[in-house]
Order: sequence, then C-alpha cells, then structure tokens
Amino acid sequence: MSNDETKFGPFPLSRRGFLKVGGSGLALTAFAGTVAAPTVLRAQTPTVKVGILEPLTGNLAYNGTQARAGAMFAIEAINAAGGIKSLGGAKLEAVVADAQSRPDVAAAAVDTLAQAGVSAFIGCQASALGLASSQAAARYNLAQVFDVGTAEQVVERGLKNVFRFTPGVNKCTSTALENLKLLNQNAKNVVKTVAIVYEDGPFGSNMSKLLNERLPQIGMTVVENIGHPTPQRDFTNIVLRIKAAKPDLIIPSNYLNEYTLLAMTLRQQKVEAKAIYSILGGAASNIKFVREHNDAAQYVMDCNHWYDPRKPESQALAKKTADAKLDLTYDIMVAYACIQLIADSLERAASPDREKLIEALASSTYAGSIMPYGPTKFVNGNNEAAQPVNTQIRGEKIELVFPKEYATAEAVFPMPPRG
Amino acid sequence: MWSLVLPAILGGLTTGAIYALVALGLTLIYGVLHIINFAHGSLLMLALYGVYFLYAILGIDPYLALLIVVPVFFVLGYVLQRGVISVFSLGKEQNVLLVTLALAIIIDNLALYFWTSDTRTISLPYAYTMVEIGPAFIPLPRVIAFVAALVAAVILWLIMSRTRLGKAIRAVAIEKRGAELVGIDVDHTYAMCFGIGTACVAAAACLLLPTFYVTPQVGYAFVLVAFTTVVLGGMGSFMGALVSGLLLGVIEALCGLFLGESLGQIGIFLAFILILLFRPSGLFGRRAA
Amino acid sequence: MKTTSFGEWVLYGGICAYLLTLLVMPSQLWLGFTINALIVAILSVAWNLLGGFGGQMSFGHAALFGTGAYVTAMLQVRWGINPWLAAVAAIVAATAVAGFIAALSFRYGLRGSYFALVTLAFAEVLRILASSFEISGGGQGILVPYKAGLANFQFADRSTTYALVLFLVVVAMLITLAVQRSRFGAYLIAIRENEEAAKALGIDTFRTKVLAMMLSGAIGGAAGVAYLQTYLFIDAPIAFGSTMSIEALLGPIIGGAGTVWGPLVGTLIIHGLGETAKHLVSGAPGLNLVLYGVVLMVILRYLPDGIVGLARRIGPRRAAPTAMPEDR
Amino acid sequence: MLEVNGIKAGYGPVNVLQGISMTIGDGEIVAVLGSNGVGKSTLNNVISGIIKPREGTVRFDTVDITGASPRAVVDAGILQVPEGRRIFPNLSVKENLELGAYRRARERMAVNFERMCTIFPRLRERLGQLAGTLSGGEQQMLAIGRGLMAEPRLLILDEPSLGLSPLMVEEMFNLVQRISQEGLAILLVEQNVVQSLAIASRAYVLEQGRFALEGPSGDMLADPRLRKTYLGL
Repeated sequence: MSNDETKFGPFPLSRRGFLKVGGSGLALTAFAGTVAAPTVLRAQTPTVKVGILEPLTGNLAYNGTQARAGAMFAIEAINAAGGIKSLGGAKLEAVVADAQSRPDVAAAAVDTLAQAGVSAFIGCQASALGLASSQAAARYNLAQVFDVGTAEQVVERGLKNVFRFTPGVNKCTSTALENLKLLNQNAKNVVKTVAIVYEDGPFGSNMSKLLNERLPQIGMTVVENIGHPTPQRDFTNIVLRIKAAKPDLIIPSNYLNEYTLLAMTLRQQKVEAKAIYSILGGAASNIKFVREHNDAAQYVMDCNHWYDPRKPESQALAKKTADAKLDLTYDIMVAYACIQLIADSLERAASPDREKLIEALASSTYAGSIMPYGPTKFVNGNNEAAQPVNTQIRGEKIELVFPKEYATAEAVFPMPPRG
Repeated sequence: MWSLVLPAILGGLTTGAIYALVALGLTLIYGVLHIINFAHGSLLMLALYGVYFLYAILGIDPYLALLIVVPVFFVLGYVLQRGVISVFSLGKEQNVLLVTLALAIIIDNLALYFWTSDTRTISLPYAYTMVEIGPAFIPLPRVIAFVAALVAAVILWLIMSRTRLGKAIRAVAIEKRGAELVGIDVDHTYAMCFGIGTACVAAAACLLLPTFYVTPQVGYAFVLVAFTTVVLGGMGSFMGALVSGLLLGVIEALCGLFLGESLGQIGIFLAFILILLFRPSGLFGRRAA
Repeated sequence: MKTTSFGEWVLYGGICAYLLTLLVMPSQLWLGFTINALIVAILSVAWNLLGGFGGQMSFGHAALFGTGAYVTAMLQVRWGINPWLAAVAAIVAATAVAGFIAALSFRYGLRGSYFALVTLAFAEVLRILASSFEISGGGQGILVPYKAGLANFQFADRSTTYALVLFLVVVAMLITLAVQRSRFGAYLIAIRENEEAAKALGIDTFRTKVLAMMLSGAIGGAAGVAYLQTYLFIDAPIAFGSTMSIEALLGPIIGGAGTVWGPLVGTLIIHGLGETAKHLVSGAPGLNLVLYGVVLMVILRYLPDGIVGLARRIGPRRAAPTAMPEDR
Repeated sequence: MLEVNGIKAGYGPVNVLQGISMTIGDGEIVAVLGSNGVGKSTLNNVISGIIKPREGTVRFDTVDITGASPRAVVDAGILQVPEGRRIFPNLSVKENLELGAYRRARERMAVNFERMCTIFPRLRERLGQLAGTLSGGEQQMLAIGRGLMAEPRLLILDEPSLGLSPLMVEEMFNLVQRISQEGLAILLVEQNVVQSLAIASRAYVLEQGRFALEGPSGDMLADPRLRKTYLGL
C-alpha cells in the first residue's frame, strides 16, 4: 500500500502536501472552516480531530445513532479528564459523517473526514459499510477503528489501517458455543436439538453457516435452519415450523425489529423451548426490548459485545446514557471503547499524525477500556484479546452471566417453565 | 410440512388483510388520480407513529385511536394533495410521481430527525389473546384486522357506488373534462380521493400496530406489496384490492413455507409480473376499452 | 438546426471546466464525490435513452446496473476470469436482461405506469435471487479482493479511476448524440410523442423500443461494472434496490429528459445538492435529506424542462418565448 | 342574454380567437359555423370557463363571467355538451344523468330524470347499462340529457352531429329544435351548415379566428359567399 501512496496521482505534491496538512491537527483550523464545519473551535486549546462515521440514516440508523452517542460520551469524558496529555492537554474534537447505510456513501464520506483532517475514525456498525470505508481510508493511510464489523473479510485484506477492536464472527461464535456447551453440561445436556432463525444478510447468513458446522461438534442437532429477509413482516410461518420441529433450543440471529416480532409470535403460538440463546442478536441485549416485552424477554440469553459493568467508567457511562434518555445498548459501549482506544494511542504517539497513530494503534497493549478485554493485541488488524460475553435478561435488567470473572448474576439454563 | 399448510394459509389471510387495508387507499389514489403515490408508505409510517404516541402518551387504545387518527389523516391527505402535490407537480403525471417521491423523502427524514430511528412497539394484553381456528392459533388483533379489512372495503364500495361524492370521483377518474363541464370541482375531488386514501392508511395503522412495530423506515415494508395488490386487483377496484391482498398474503405464506422466507418473497413479484403481462387490468378490473 | 443558447454555453462550459480541472488537478475530496456522481450519471444516460427519448419510464434500471455489477463480480471472484473480459461479459449480460424485460413487457403492450411497475418488479426479483443463492454470495454479497493494477481493472490512484469513469460518461453521451441524430432516434421520439401515430407511419414500435432498452442495458451494465471496480463490493440491496433505480431517473428529469446533457447535468447537480445539504445541517441526520427533498420539489415546480431547459431560455437564441402569456 | 365582446384566446404563443363578439337572446338558437380548426371549440371553452381569454369579456344576463371557473359558469346556468360527448363510460346511464344535476337543480333531480326518460325513450331502456356500451347516437342523446338535467338557461352543443349516421343526424336536429321550443337558448356549434341554418334563427361563420359572416339564417343561406365556400354551390 505505502508504495502506491508515493506515486499517487500525476501531482504528487498536492497529494503529499495534503497529507502533511491533514496530518497535523494544529494546522487544521484553517481547513475546518471551509469543509464540513464541525463543532465550534476554541481559539487557544489545541485539538485533535477524530472521525465518527456511522449510518445515521437508512436501515442501520438506530445502531449508528446509538454509536455516535457513545463516541460523543467518550470524547466528553476524555476532554473533561484533561484531554491528551502528551499533546499538551489537546482536546478531542468529533467530526461526524453519515454513511447513510450505503457502502458507496460510506466510502465517499471518508473523503470528507480526511479533508476535515481527522487523525483516525471509528465506524461503521455493519461489515459492508466498514469494508468500503476502510478501503477508501487506506488511500489516506487513515486508521479506522471498527466498532462493529463482524465479517472476517474485514481483517483478511491486509490493510494496514484496519483495527477491529471488537470480536469478529468467528470469535463470537466459538466463544458462544463454548459457553453454550458448558451451560448445557451443567444442565445435564438437556439441549439436544436446535432451531436457527437468521436474517439473510451478511451477518445472519454467515452465522448460520458457522453454526451448522459447529453445533454438531458440541452434541447438538440442527432440526430447523430458517433464513428470512429484513424486513420480514410476518413470523407466523417461521414459528409454526419451529413449533413443528420441537427444538430444545432456539438460536435467533437477526436485528431488533425482526427479533421483536419473532419473540411476540413465539409467545402467541405458545412455543415452549428450553432456552433461547442468540448470538450477536440485537434484542436480547437491548433494554428497550426488555422494557416493552418483559414477559417474552425473560431468561433470553445473548452472546454479544458488552462492557464490563463493574468498572467505574462503565457505571459513569450507564448514568450518562440514562441522563440523556437513551437506551444503553452495546453500540454505545463499543463506540465509547473505540474512542478510548484511539485516545490511548494518541497519548502514546504524542502526535496527531496519521501514520504515527497507525503505528501506535498497531502496537497497542491498552487494557483500560470499558470492555472486558485483556491487553489489546492487534494481529492483521484483529484484536486477539477481544471477546464477547453472555448476557441474560432477568426481570427488568440485562445481567452479565458469562464469563465468571465479569458476571453480575448466575446463569439460569434451561429456563424455568412458564405459567 | 404439509400439516403446516392450513395454518400457513390462515396466517397468510390475516397478513393479507393488512396488505388489503394499505392497498385500499392506494387503489383509490391510483385509480382516480392515475399516480403512483410513493408517499403512501411514509403516510402509513406517520400514522403508525400517531397511533403509537396516542397510546404511549395519552394511553388511548389503538382501536379507539381510529376515531382520532382516521379523520386527522383524511384532512392531512386532503391538504397534501391540494396544497402540495397539485401545486408542485403542475398537474403533470410524471411530476406527480416525483413530487410524491420527494414527499416520501421529506416525511421519512423528518420522522427520523424528530423521533430517531428507535424501534417502537406497544405491548397490549390482548396482543397475546389467541383465537383457535381449526389447527391454527390466530392472534386476536389479526382477526380484528381481517374483519376490519372486509368492513373497510364494503364502506369504500358503498361510498363509491351510493354517494354523490362517489359518483363524482368515478366520473373524474375517467372523464375529467366531462366532469368539469357538469360542474364537478376536479381539484376538490382529487383532494377528497387523496384524503380518503390517506384515511384508509391511517385505519390500517391502527389495526397493524398492536402486532407490529414502528420505525421511520417501516413504510417500505408495505409499499411495494401494496402496489402489487393494487395492480393485481385492478386499478381502482376495492373488491379487487381486498381479494388480491388476501391472495398475496396466502401466496407469500405458502412460498415462504416451501421456498424459504428469503426466496419466498419472489412469489409476490412473479405473480405481479405475470398479472401485468397477461391481465394488466387486474383480476377485477375491466379491460381497457 | 438548433443553436446553443448563451445559458447552455455557460452551463456545459462550467461542467466541462470542472470535470477537466479535476482531471489535471485532482483533489481527493472532489474526486470521491465526482466519481460517485459520474457512475450514477452513466446509469442516468442509460435511463434517458429509453425514458427521455422513448418516453418509456423505467423504475427498475437497477436491474441492468445490478446485472452488470454482479456478473463482473461473480466471473472475477468465483471463476477468476480477467476483470476486463468479465466487464465485457457483464455488459453483454445486462444487454440480454434488458432485451428480455423489454421484449416481454412490450410484447404484451405495457406502457406508462404499468411499464414502470413491471420493471420495478423485475429488479425486485433479481434482488431476491441475488440474495438467495450461494453463487452470488447470498446475503453477504461479493467482495472483490483489492489488487491494484491495470490488469485487474483497479487503480490505487483514483485519478485513473476518475479518468476511466469520465471516459465512460463521454462515450455514453456520444452514443446519445448519435441516437438523437439518427433515424432510430427520430423513431423513438415519435413513439414518445404519439405511439399510435408512430405505428401508423409504419414504424416498428416494438423493435424500436426493445432496441432502445437493450442499448440502455449495455450502458447501464457498464455503470454497474464501473461501480464494482470502484467500490469492490456489491450486495443485492445496492445492486438491485430501488435507490439505484430512483437515482437513475432523477438525474435526467431534473437535468432535462430527452436531452444529451440532461442526465449529466442533473446527476451532478443532485449530488452537489446532497453534499451541500449534508454540510449545511451536519450533525442532524435526516435534515440534509429533507432539504434535498424540498429542493427537488421546487425544481419540479419552477423548472418544468429541467436545468437544461432553464439554460436554453437564458440568452438570445431564437424568438424569445418569454412573451408567451399565461396559459390555463 | 349572452354577450361576448372582443374575445382573444388561444394556446401557447398562438391566438386562436382574434377578437370575437356575439350575442344570444332568450330562447334563441344561434349557430356558429366553420370548418375544422377555426376555433369553434376554443370559443365554447372560453364561455364555459375552461380557457381564460386574454382579452375581451363574456357577460351572461349582464353579469360578467369572464374567466370564471367552470363550476361558476354551470351555476350561472350555462351547460356545454362537448365535442366527443365526454360522457362517463364507466358509469351507468342513470348515474350519468344524475351527475348532470351535480350542481344545479339537484332538488328536482327525480322530476327531471323522468323528463329525460320521456324525451329520450331509448335511454330509459338502458338505464342500468354502462354508458360506454351505448351506440354513438345514444351516447350523444345521453350527453344532451346529462346537460339538460341541470336545467340550463343556455345549452352549448359542440358538434352534436359528429360521427352520427344521416338518420341519426336528422333525429338530432329535430330534438334540438324541440328542446328549444321549451324556452331554452341554444348555442349550436356545427360543421353541418345546411341543417344548422334550418333550425337556427341567426348564425355566425367563423374563419381563422374571426367571424367572416353573421346574420339571420335566411340571409345567410342566400349569401353567395357562404354558398360557395360551405355548400359548394
């Protein structure tokens, strides 16, 4: 990549000169007025710009908006704590761009971010968007820290600017299955048959493929494997098929709207499974779902991104989120953590320069984020230390039940019969 | 699989009733104004929010909300047609289509701005009350929606065939100049049509929300199926919209059952293409003279 | 023979100046934006041939665009076929799909909103098929590995991508110009104005419409190829979703349907407008699109012949039509 | 009762009517004659309020109705039976007639409906049938019937004989004469010069947007110019 960079365009000067200007956060004030006009600049305090590239409109608007809120909370917290100390207490400044839930728009938005002079950016909730944006960002040597981007293709392209802080689908699935195996062993292997319900987009279909390969390895038979489009208007058929197959366990992998309809329909059709265990499922770790469909939500488990609830900073985030009348979802948490990671790397790089920041990120051993991860270790842009955790809905709350060292409650598996 | 066929058909019929309700309004607008109303889905979304907020803030039951939402949306539709669509389209057909497209963009994104993209649902105790019909359990709200679709189609049919307004609407639909010459106010009639069509969508929203959700994007889930329903039923035919809505619900359910939900969607569009090719006037429409 | 008005000179000159400036003095920000707009412009030119000249409004041009993109992606990734060869195959495939849709629709006499709806339905069918089968990547779509190089049809330097896309736009517009000046173009316009009369004059309207759609398919397929090689990723909603179909027709209608420059002018203006709106209301998602919708309506209301029509009225050309009294 | 003064009107940059003035008295049949495309329908549409004139005035019973909406013109009592009939083909014959009384004489709809059935016995036989399925002559009857349902004071007939068989044309003109005998003023716009002049009291000949000739029907029939141009004598 970097070889290509030097011979970029017939006018290498404009390209490199641009990089230079773009790379130095202090010189950027001149640019900011003309392009993208972000937040108000304070005259004296030095600032470092950080991009937030999220789908604020379109299908993924919910996740994108939540993630933006999380990132803003993090920036607030870091600035309140004195900013980047190695840069003279430089404040972080957000440059927000909308990926509109479209890969081409996400790619184009990277230009805006680069022009505004960001040192790195976070994004973009969906793998398809992240794939497009990181490719575009590679041209600028601009680091993208993936908040969510589970498809393994993200880290398989050899791009030096890609940093996936959170676990990918392989890691999530294997952790989820290990945990499931343990849970089942503790419950004397009551679960023998499984029905999988997945959305047929990149995330769900990938998941279903993996599950079909690996569930038999832990002694479970897949009796139904049902894909559906997003949006799906009616789940009656799907639930009837599940009902007919009588699985012990249901594994849903879909987005919030569809999950909600599925849960409602399962209850309407009186389907009784021994457990509902989703992997990266939107709803089982969504407090709104817990609030609005409390009955249907009880004892549902999820293996998902989640913060370490015991850390003081996590508790502060939970409070901030509640004060802002937002729902505390994993999108907020991971975006928060990604900004923390960038701030730490800036601290070590002691420079807002893009290339230096990439080096700092690549060598990061950061362990202070709100996520329950060990010291960061990027291999080909994949954070090997990242891991998902298991949550379970209990009463009005989402409790963390696995792994033990972070748990706030004991897992209940299988769920007690209703009635 | 075969034991699921009957429940799937019954389930499909209730889904189809919702399609029919959404399509009833559209068929009126399409049949009379001859326009593809792209804002139809957005208006459904708007109505769903209306029903949601009436429940969430004032505690008004969605079925009671019919009495508020339907008249309000009638007025909204009337004003939209008379004050916005006809003004900005200059009465040109291809422009009308683009104006409604622009309207859809505006409405959807205003909703996104004001209400964010949160998924909102309401939890009603009777959403889980099941009616046992043969081998199938049907949620009570779906049964109500099914009956309501029948009632709505009959009411619309009565309005169109028995009232002075209905005659004027049918006259304007096919012979605008002739209608003008007997003194029918064409602009007013168009706006009445749009108003009634929008009121239908509002009614659909009241019946849909108890078993569904609302987000700013929710309209898209229905609008294409609604177009299919309208064409399949024959433009401007209420009985056509009703029957074809139900039929599409069943086609979708059966295709989903046998082809899988992903590929199953194709059934609706294949049916649509076949109808367009071989009987463009729809199942119930008259052949063009 | 029509002459070009002062307004047109300014408009076209301005666009050429902008595009050429970008060619010799690339700015990354403007390049990204313009490449995106030009790819859509190619599809708009394709739409304009059938919709603008022939009066057959398609709502499913994504079917052609998506076929182009998917066929290249599949040939390249699944069977390792050279991207240039794959591009040719993709254009042929898109032409065939266009021919199939057109032959079927026009054989059964569909026109107006019926034609619009049937094209929409075909695009939907393709969308569902693309997301249902393993070979087309299912719901995951197809990611083309990034390997820059002329042989791979991928360029590390975006100026090259830009030059290539610009070249395609110019070719597409030259095709439009050739059509406009040909007998075939005259037939098309006759069909748009009055199909019955055209038939009565002995024009084979079926053949003309199908050929126009196939030509449109070839150009639309090229747009799909350009998209894929630029963004290296395609999935069913992008390829066959209604967004692309709508973008295809907005450009010509805003710019001026049935004109050579209309699609390019319209697409650049719409994209510029979207970008401006984004900056004006940054931080408030959705409001930029609201503004975009409002401006779209205003253009429809006050510029009935599109931007090109407006430009034509500026400056001396022929008898000033401003004296035309209010009609209605 | 109708006074048209110096009307100029047209479409786009072209003035189809270039200064037209005419009058119609109470209960009078006045014919406007002329060949295709001289502006006869434009004149009708100006009076009916469909086209706004660029210059000139239209007065009805001394009230200025220039540029009024079609509805206001109907309210005033002027009904046009347009060229090509413009009946509602997808509505039944009965519904077509009922719509005639959409704005005027609604309270006497039942009475007038009976009257129409008497005047047009053939329509009575087809009340439930869709209007689009009627023969050309029946459709013309229906169009006139629909106009009469509003109890107009002035009826404008635009080319009522167009496309009818010679027998039907004969019947049509008889009918027009009969209606006018009940006191209704009629503006008859026709290409059929001989039969029009036979029932009209006065006539105007429209040529290229202006009246080339005007006067009592008898004088017109004798006018050599008219005989030469329109009757080929």
